[in-house]
Amino acid sequence: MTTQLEQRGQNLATGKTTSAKARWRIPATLEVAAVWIVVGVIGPGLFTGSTLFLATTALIFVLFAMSTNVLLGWTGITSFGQAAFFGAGAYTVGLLAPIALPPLIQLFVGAAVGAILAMIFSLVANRVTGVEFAMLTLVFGESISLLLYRIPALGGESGLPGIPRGAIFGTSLFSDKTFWWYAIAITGVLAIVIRRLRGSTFGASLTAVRDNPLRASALGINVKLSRIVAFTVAGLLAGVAGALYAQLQGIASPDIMSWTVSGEVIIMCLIGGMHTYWGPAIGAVIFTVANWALSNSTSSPELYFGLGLLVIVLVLPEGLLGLVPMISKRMTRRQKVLS
Amino acid sequence: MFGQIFAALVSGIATGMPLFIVASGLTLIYGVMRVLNFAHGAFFMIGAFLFYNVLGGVTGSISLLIVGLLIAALSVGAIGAVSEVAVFRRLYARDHTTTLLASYALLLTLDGLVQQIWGVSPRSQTQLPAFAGSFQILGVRVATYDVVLIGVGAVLAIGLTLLLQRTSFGQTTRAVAHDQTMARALGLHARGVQLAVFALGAALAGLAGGLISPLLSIDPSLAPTFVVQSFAIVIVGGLGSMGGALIAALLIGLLDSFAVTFFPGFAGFSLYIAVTLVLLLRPQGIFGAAFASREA
Amino acid sequence: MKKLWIPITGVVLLTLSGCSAGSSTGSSADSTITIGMIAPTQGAYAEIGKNITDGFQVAIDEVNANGGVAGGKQLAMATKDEGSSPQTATQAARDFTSNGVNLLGGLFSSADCAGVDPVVEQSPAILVTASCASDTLTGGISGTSPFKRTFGVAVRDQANAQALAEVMAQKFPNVTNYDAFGFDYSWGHETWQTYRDGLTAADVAVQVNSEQFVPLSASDFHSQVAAISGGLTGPVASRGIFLATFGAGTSGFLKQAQAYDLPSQVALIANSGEYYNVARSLNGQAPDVWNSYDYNWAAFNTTMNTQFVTDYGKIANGAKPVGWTYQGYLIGLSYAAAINKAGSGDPEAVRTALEGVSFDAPSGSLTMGAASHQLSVPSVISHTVGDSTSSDGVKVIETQVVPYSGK
Amino acid sequence: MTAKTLTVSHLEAWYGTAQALFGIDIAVAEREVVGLLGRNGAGKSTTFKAIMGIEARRLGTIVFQDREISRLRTETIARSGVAWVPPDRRIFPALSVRENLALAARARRQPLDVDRLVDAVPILERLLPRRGYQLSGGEKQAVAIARALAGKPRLLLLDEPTEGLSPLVVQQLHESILSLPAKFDVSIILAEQNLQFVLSLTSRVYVLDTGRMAHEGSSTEFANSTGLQHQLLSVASTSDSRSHADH
Repeated sequence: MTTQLEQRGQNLATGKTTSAKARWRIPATLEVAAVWIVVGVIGPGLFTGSTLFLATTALIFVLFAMSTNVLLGWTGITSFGQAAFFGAGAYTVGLLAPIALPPLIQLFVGAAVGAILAMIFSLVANRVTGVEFAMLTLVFGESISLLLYRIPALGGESGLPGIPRGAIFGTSLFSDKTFWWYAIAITGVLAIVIRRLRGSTFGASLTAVRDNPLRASALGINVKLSRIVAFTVAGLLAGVAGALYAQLQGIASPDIMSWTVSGEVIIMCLIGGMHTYWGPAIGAVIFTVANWALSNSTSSPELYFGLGLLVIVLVLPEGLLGLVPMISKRMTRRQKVLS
Repeated sequence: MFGQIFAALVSGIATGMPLFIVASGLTLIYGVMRVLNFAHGAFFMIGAFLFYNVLGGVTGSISLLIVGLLIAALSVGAIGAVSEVAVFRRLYARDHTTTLLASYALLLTLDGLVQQIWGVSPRSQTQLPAFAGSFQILGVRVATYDVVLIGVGAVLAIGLTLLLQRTSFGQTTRAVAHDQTMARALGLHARGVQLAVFALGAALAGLAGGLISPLLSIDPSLAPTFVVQSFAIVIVGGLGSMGGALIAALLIGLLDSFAVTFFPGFAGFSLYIAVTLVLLLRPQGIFGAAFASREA
Repeated sequence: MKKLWIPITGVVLLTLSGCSAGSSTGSSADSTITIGMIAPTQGAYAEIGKNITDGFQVAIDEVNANGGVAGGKQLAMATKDEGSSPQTATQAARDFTSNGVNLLGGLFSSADCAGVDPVVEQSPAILVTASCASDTLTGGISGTSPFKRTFGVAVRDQANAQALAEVMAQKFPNVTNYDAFGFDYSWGHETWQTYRDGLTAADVAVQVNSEQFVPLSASDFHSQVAAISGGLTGPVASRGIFLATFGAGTSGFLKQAQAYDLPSQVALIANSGEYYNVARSLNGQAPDVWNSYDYNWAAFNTTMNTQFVTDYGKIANGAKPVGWTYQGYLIGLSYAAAINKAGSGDPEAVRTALEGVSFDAPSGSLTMGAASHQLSVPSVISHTVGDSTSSDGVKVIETQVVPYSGK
Repeated sequence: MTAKTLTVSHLEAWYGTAQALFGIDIAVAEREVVGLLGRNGAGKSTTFKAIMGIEARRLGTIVFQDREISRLRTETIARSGVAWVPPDRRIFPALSVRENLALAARARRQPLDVDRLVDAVPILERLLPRRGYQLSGGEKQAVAIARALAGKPRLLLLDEPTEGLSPLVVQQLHESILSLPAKFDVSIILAEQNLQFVLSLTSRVYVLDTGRMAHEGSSTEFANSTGLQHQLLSVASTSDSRSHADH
């Protein structure tokens, strides 16, 4: 058992998937960049009107899911409160709207607010782990979302509507197409950053913390600090995603802070597979599209969504990307060990 | 002043006891299987709908009420048993995130199913005339049905404690809860115990749904309303401790009622404040791990 | 990497199936004008959504049966889920316009309207909202709507609360000791504030015993009911309870209040917001309640109202229409009148036509304010009590119509 | 040879993807006490777990009292009469000693005969009302053996019973185990690091080396062959692979 985890940990640290024993390798950063460029170029051609808008939404959730996976997949922390940091980013943009700061600066501030909030929370909550920590994140998220109704400046149930998208380098982001390019650039850069983090010693230390905290600390890794940093990084990236989301939607509304959103982003990671780099991204896309398609084609989307999710949880513990090694294994090795 | 404090005390207990009744099944399931079950809220809601269906909205007599409760509890218990076999049994060995998500998926599924079966119109269950109305005690008005719920909650707390502490089923359950492998190596049917406990926990949710339905609007939005509170009670009480759950529920009820009476601004936060303080000061909960103390 | 095609194929398939599901709503023939209705179709507010779309359906059925609009064109309805957030509502609006449906209607939540209105403003579409009655969304106060492409048919929240205060002050001048119970968001707080100010303006010396505000999702109000019950002062004839709630919040509160015999200890329970559906759901056990909202089926003695109630009953198993049904119905009538006036379904022409359009409605002639974009719907005060012998469990004791003030 | 209680043939077992046993053969006769020796990590605990059907995936045949049990579930194997005493004893801490015993007896539908258990394990008498978490290491071991016997098994798998016990307690344990086959009509496989303890109790020994059967023979023969002892057990250390048992 331990050896398997170790192996997976090493694979994760070096960025290899179990299946890919490829003789040639594209540098990971280039691979990410290539995917983003291809998607970015194809996007506006493939999608028009509201589907481009939906695709942009999906793109932002890709970033949000990747940020959450820093906790979930890399460090083994379950947080049911990530919506709070996502929302913090969005509300920051909403509150900054009257000042008309450039969109990029808004993102920076949103990131900072998300990171600071996450750091404060994880410093306070650091002595708790496991399910109790998950519970604490849920409570934290719910408290923050309750505050939205109590602080008049945050707009109550209507949130902060009418956020302008602004302009970047003189180009207005008003059209959905320019916003798509903007979102592609931001999420692409951050996706590369996340990819590099994952392959770094920091990423490896998080994996060690996840697999065996005792051994990790014996190896000289400061487990508590690693957890705090992971939480802060996740909060920062969630803050950026939230800020982008507010710019896209033109509104920061309280529903994005609800615990169901925190649950949904975990589901995204799970659908795709939280132990691979691409898993959360693919999960986010599938989730966003399925959610949209189901809500208008059936009277009880929850039923089908729930059933689909159950099947994935039960049959594909490593998510949809878990299918890849499963299939390749079945192809190369027919013999089966009796259980 | 005294009158207000006394009134807050009474209403706090009246608030907390239904919470305990809802959370008791969740506590039981968590204690044995370490599964925090989101679908518990759906079990509760289905209990309310079934109770309504059996009685047609009118509670004619006390025997009908009991029949309705039994049917709600047994049916939801059966749903719980099916969920255990179809879903949770396969996940005991997996990490808690996966199990939480599976239970969340089950919540969605059952919620959708309820909308398919019962539609979206809210329903209302009429109170049994004998339990309707209120009376005064030391100048404080007390609802008759609150007294009924307090009684039921007390009986449940005592009954479940006796079941776990005094019966052979309880011994087996505690053994399985602590060390499933060793229990099986002794020849105990761990799977049977897990199935029974899950069914019992679900049945308790169904019972709670029936019991509390006369006080609520019965509609599909019911499922999530008690989930967060029940989770909080399980956590605050100390995971798996029945006595802890009772005390946590009463504590949360009292905090809420005192906040409503004396600090209305904090009313919505009392639950969260309680959970945060308990977790930070005593992460194992008030009665941490009393159910089956762990050596590690 | 090379096995990435599996999930990608999945995504593509899902996307395609989604597109095909959404694209069936385009305006097909020239003889039909499709209006896209956005309303909750699932979850806690699905019943409200159904009320809105059913009301709209009744309106266009009546219009179509009478020869259609703009020289024989038929009206048709397409629906999309409002969801539970401005984002889903906005996506629904975008999907409609992408598919060429530019006449939009519906929306239940003011928060969703706050998200959708600015989007519609930048699109070729126009929107006639149902129950988005927050002051910031219409030209209710300033007299000029902040959005050129959005219109509203609902009575403004504050107008309803104000109307209720006027009638209560007149009927119960001695009720001065109030307890308030409401949803903990601005609608709840503002509605209570308006009611209270309205009473004060009508020379009622209001004393506030307690104000209890609960989250929208809460369903257990033990503590609040007990606190109100324990804090009652003065003679029964001076006590009142004001509810700034709707739906499950109102029914949960009333049921738990009845357990404490609270209704019999106060002279009046007043509620601003849709209530008839709640009264109906209480199985004939609803207490005596004064309510103020856009509509009550018994309030108008006109042939058009009789027709509306009958037609709705046909598609709803004999149920009576409620305020939300009426709002959906008014959206249909507004569009029919404006399209007739414009002579076509062209959104820009319809938009211009909507400004200042007048038409007959169950409550008499109504006008869409040219600048305010607000339909001149009166408030209806209805006094009801549960009645298990009535077909829908509710007895309407009396109703009073408070005309549109224009403010 | 007398009738066989247990015959293990070609037993292979895995931890996850790592193979831990490579074709083990063991035979135990009625009322026989055999030793299972080997260095730390040689596969002694794994053999027991494989017989009990715990955790490890396994291949091969295990015949217990003429019944093939290698595909049965742990609880069914236990009910058929195999009892396992793990090295960490695993007494249920929240239950009293009496409850621990009662549970085991009930699982095999046997009446709980406390007197008989006290006869074999004398210190049990004063421990009966205590809770599992109140016991010392030696007491836990005594209770663990008594608990295993409570279900009247025909085969006892004792894994490192002397681990962490004082010499005096080891002596008591020695006497208890010595009396068991006659008193309880039970066969025993004794896995131990303590060579003298094993050799004084058993007639035959099996010696495992990195998952393979390295030696099989009479205890006297092995006791006299220092060469074999040196070759197969040289680096016997006191700590073992306890971490596996925690999962």
